[in-house]
Amino acid sequence: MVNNMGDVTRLSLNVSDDELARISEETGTGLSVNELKEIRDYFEKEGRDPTDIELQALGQAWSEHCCYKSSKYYLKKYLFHLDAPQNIRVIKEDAGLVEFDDDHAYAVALESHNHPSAIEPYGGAATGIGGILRDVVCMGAQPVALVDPIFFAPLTTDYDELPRGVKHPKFIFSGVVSGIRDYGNRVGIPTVAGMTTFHPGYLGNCLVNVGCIGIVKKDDIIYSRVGGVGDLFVLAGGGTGRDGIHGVTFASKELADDSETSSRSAVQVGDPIMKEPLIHACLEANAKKLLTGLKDLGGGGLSCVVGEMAEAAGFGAHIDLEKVHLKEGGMLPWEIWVSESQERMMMSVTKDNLDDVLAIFDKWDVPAVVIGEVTPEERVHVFWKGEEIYDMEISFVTTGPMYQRPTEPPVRDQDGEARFETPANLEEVLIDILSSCNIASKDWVIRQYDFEVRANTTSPSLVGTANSETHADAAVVRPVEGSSRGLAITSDVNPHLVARDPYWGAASAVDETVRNLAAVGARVHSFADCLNFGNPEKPEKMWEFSMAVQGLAFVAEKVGATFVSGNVSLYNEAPAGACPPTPTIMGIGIIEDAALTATPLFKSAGDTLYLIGETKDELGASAYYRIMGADGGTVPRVDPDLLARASEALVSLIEDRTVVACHDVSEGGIAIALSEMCLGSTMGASIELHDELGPDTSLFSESNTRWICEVEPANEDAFEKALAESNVPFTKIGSTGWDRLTISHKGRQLVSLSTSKLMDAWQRPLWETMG
Amino acid sequence: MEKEVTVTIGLKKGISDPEGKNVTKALSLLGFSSVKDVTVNKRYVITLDVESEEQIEQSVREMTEKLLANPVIHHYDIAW
Amino acid sequence: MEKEVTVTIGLKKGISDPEGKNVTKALSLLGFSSVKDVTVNKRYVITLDVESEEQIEQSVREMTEKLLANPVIHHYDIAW
Amino acid sequence: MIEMRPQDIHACIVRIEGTNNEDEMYRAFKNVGATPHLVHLNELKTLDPYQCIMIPGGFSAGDYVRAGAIFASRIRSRLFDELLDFVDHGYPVGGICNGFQVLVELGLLPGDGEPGEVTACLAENDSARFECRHSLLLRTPSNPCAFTSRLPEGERLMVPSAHAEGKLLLAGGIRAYKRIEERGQVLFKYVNYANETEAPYPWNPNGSPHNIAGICNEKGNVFGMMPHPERAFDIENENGYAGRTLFESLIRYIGETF
Ligand SMILES: Nc1ncnc2c1ncn2[C@@H]1O[C@H](COP(=O)(O)OP(=O)(O)O)[C@@H](O)[C@H]1O
Ligand SMILES: [Mg+2]
Repeated sequence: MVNNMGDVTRLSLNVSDDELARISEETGTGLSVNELKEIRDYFEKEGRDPTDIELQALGQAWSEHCCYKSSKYYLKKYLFHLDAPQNIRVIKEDAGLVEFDDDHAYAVALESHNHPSAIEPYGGAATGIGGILRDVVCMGAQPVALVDPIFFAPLTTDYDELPRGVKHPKFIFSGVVSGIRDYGNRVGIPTVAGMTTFHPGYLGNCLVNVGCIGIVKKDDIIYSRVGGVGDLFVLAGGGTGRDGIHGVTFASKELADDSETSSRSAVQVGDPIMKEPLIHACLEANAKKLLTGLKDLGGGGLSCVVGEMAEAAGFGAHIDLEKVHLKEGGMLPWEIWVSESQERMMMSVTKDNLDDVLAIFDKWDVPAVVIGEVTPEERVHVFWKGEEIYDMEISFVTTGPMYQRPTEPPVRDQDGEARFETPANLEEVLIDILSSCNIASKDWVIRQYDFEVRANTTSPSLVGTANSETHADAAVVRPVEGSSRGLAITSDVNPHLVARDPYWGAASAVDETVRNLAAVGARVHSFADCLNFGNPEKPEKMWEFSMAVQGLAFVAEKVGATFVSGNVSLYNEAPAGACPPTPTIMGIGIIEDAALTATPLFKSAGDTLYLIGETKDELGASAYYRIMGADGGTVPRVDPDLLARASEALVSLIEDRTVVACHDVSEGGIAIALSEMCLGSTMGASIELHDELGPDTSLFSESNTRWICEVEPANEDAFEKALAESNVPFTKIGSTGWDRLTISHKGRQLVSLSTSKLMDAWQRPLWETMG
Repeated sequence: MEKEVTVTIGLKKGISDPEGKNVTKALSLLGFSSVKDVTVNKRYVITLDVESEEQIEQSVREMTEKLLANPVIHHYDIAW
Repeated sequence: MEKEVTVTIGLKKGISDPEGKNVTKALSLLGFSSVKDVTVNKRYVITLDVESEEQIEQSVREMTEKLLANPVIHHYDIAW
Repeated sequence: MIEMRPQDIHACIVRIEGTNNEDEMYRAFKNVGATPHLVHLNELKTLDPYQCIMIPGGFSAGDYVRAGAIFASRIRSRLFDELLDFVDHGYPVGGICNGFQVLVELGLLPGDGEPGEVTACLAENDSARFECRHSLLLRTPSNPCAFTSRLPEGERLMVPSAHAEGKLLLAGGIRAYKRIEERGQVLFKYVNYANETEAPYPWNPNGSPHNIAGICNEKGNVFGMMPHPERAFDIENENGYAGRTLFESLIRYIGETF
C-alpha cells in the first residue's frame, strides 16, 4: 500500500470530533462525525489509515443521494414490497423492467436534477436528460420517450424580491427548457410528456425531474453486473474531467446563497453528440451479445460503478486508474475516481470479445479503454502507476448507514372552513383560472421539444386541429415495429394539494396518474416516483415525506401496478425556504391498439356528455381557492377501489368506441375540464348541473376519480349499463354543439363563453410572459 | 445619444465545451491538422439610447447577468 | 509556434437576425427600455500550431469558407 | 426494358454522430419494398452498390456550427466527386430536414451554381426557436421530380415539422426565387386550411420566403424538404398516407429509370 506518493495522501481519523468535522468539511465528502467514526473503526481493523481516495469514495457512497440513508426505511416499509405480475425486475437496477409483450420488456426510469438546475439551469437540465438516458440504455434498452416534470416559482415574481444568489424564475424556466430541448432533440429521443408547475415554494429551489422509457427484447436484457472473474472493465464515452466532482454530496445538502460560486465544480454542460453515438455503440455491442454487464456512470462516478457491478455478481475488481482517459491534465487519483463527468458507460467484456467491442466503438468514433479486471475476492483494489492506493471490502462501501429520523407534524391552523364571499360572476373566475400559468397551454414548452422523432408517437401531448390543439391527458408511443400495442405516458402531482395534506395529496397524485391513463384508453401498468422533499433532518420535512409515501402506497396497492423505479431528492431547501413536498409520479399504461387512443376534444355536435364519478365539497388548496386567496377546506380524498373499477370500465368503453372523447377532471374542476374539451376542435357544449353543492363548488371542486365523456346518443344505454354494472356513479350533464360553452347550475346560468374566448384565455399566457 | 456596446460571452475554463470540441473535431477531419483547439464565444452587439456614458456599464452588466450569461459557467466582457 | 486566431461571423446586412430580435424583445420585457437593437455574432477562437505567420491567414480563411461561414448569409472577419 | 424490382433497389442512408431520424427513414424504405442500408460515413467507401442516397434528419455533429454544415464538409472532403458523378447519372439524392440542410450546404440544392458552389442557406427560423408542429403542405406545380411523381399537383398533405433552421434563403434574392419557381424546382409550400400559399406563421413555421418547404434541382433527381414525410408514413390524414406516396414515387422512379 502506498505511503505517500504526492498524488495520494493518507488521513488519520484518530482525532477529536471537531477535527473530524473539519476533515469532512475540507475534503467536501459531507460525511457526519458519526459516519467518520464508523470509518475509523473499519480502518483500525485493517490496521492502517484511509487514503484520500478511499475517504472520497465513502463520501460518495454514503451520501443521501447514493444510499438513501434517510428515506430507505420508509421506502422499504411501504413501497418496495408491492408487486405485480407484469414486473420483470424492479427497484434493483437503474431502471425498472416490465413486460411489454411476449418478446419485449420496457424500461422505466425517473430522476431529479434539481440542485444543478437551480445553479445552472441550462446545463443542469441537459445533463439530467443525459443521465436518465444512460439509466435506460444500461438495461440494453433503446430509449423511446422522455418525460420532463418541471417546477418553478411564479413567473410574475418581482425582481426586487429575489433573495441573494437566487435567479429569476423566468431565467431558470427558459434555461431549463432550452437545456432539455437541446439535449433531447440532439440525441433524437422524443420528449413526449411532462408537467410545468408553478408554486412560490420553488423560489430558490426549482425542481427538474426527468423520466425515460426504453424498449428491449427480452433476450437482450443486460444487468449491471459483471460476468465472471477475468472479465475486463471497459470504460467508454467522453473523457473524465473535473466537472461534476461532488455532485452527489452537493445534491445531499441545502443550497446556500453562495452555492453558485462554491459549487461550480458540480455543474456540467453535457455533450449530446458524444451521447448519441455512445447509445448506438452500447446497444450494438449488447445486441451482438458481446457484453457480460453494462452500467452507466452517474452519481459517484467510477467509484460507484465498479463496486456495484462487481458486488452484484459476488466478485471484486482490480483497477488501473491511470488508464482512464482524461479531459484535462493534472487530475488527482481521487478526482478521477469520483468525477461525475457525463456521457460515460462501463461495460464488462470477456477477453475473447474485447477486440470486437473496441471495433464497434471505433466505428462510432467513441473512445473506449480497458481500465481493469474482475477478481474473485469481494474487494476493490485501485492502482495508480503501479502502486495500490485503494483497498476496501465492497460491502463496507455500499452498505452505508440507514436512519430513522424523527418526524413531527407541523402545527397548522388552517384546517377550518375557508371564509370568503362567493363571487357573483363565476364566469370571470373561470377565465382567471383558465389563464393562470398552472392551467394555461404549455405549448410554449411542448413545441420546443421534438415530440415525434423516431416516428412512434401516435398521439402527442397536443391534439386536435393543427395550430389550435388542446392538451392530451397522456401521450402514446408505439415502441415495437409491426405491433399496434402502445405505451401511454403521463406524469402528475399537484404540489398545492401535497403541501396542504401530504397523505391525501400524494394519494391524489396516484389517482390523477391512473385517471389520465384511463382517459386515453390505457390500463395502468407501472409507476415511477421521484420524491422531492426538504431537509430530512427537520422533523416536519421528514413527516411530510413519511405521510406522502404512505399515501402513494395506499392507492397503488389497489390498482394493479407498482412503483418499478424511482428516486429520492431531499434537501431541496434554499435560504428562502423548502420546496413544497413534491412526489412526482410517472405512470405508464398499456393501450392494446394505439389507433384507438381517446382524445379530449369534442367530436360531433349533438352527442351526450356524462360525468363519471361524484363531485364533493373538496376545495382545499384548489385552483379556485388559490385565486380567491382562501385558506382551509378539505383536500380531495381517494377511494382506490372505485378508482380501479371506474378506470377499467372506462377503458373498455373507449376500446369499443362507446366513449368518443374523454378528459379527466383535475385542477380547476369541471369548469376547466369542459373548457379544455372545447378547444382543439372549437366545438362548444351546453351543460346543466343539478347537484346539491354550491354553484362554485360544483364548477371548481377538484374531487378525484372523475372524467367527462362524450357518447353518441345511440350508445347512451350501453354506456349507462356498463357503468351501472361496475357500480360506478355517473350523471348525464349535457350535450355537445354550437360554438359556446354554457353551464348552468340548478337552472341558473353561470357561464356562457365563446370557444374563441376560451382559446384566447388559455393559449396566450405563457407566450405573453416568456416572449 | 446612441452607443454600441459589445458583450462577449464564453465558457469559463474547466467547463466542458461540446461546441468547441465538435468544431475542433470537424476541422481536423477536414484535414486542418494545425488546429489544436477551438472555443466558441457569442457576441451581442447592443445598440443603446442613453443619456450618459456612466449609465452604460451599469445597465449592460445588469442585462448580461439577468439574461445573457450565467456567472456560474460563463465569463463575459463588456466593451464600447 | 502556437497562435490564437479569432474568426468572427455575423449576418450580412439585410439578412434578418431572429436571435437578435428575440434578445431585444426579452431585454425590453425585462424593462431595459434603452435597448434599441441587438445583433448576435459568433466568435471562434482557434488555437493553431503553425510554422509561419504566413500560413495562418491562408489556412484560417480556408476553414472559414469551407465550414464556419455560409457565403449566402454571413460575413466574416479574421484577426490575430 | 425490364423494370428493377423494388427489393433490388438499394438505398444508402448515411449517418454520422447526431443524425437521428435514420431508423424511421429505414422503415420507410423497407415498407415500400426497397432494400435500405444504414451506413456510417466512416464506412462509406464507395457509392457503387446504391441506386439512391438519402441524408436523414437530426442534428448531425450537433449542428454546432450551422445546421448541416459539419456533415456537408465531411462529405465534401471524402466523397464529393463520386457524389457529383452519382447525381450526373440521374440517381436520386434526397435530404429530409437536416438532410436538406446538408444538401444545401453541399451546393447540390438548388444546384444553380458551379458544382459545389453554395448558393442557398437554411437560416434560423424567424421565431428564433425550435418549432415542432404539424404543417400543411401543398404540392405545387413543378418539374417531374423523383420524389413527387406519384403525388398529383394541388394535393395537400399533413406532415410534421421539427426544426430550428428551416428558412430557405437564396443568393440573388427575388430573382433567384423567381428562377427556381419558373424552372419548376419548388415542390412544396406551407399553406393553411384555405390553401393560401402566403399563409403566415405558424402555418409557415420558419418564415421561409414564399412559404417554400421543399425544392429539387432542375433535373428533379436531387430533392430536399424540411418537414418529415417519413414520420407521416402510417399516420392516416386527409390524403391517406402522405409520406408513403413520396417514398413510393422514389422507388417507382428508380425502377423505371435504371
Ligand atoms: N414540460 C413539459 N414537457 C412536455 N410536455 C408537457 C410539459 N408540461 C406539460 N406538458 C404536457 O401538457 C399536457 C397538459 O399538462 P397538465 O396540465 O399537467 O396535464 P394534466 O392536468 O392532464 O395532468 C400534458 O399532455 C403534458 O404531458
Ligand atoms: Mg444516430
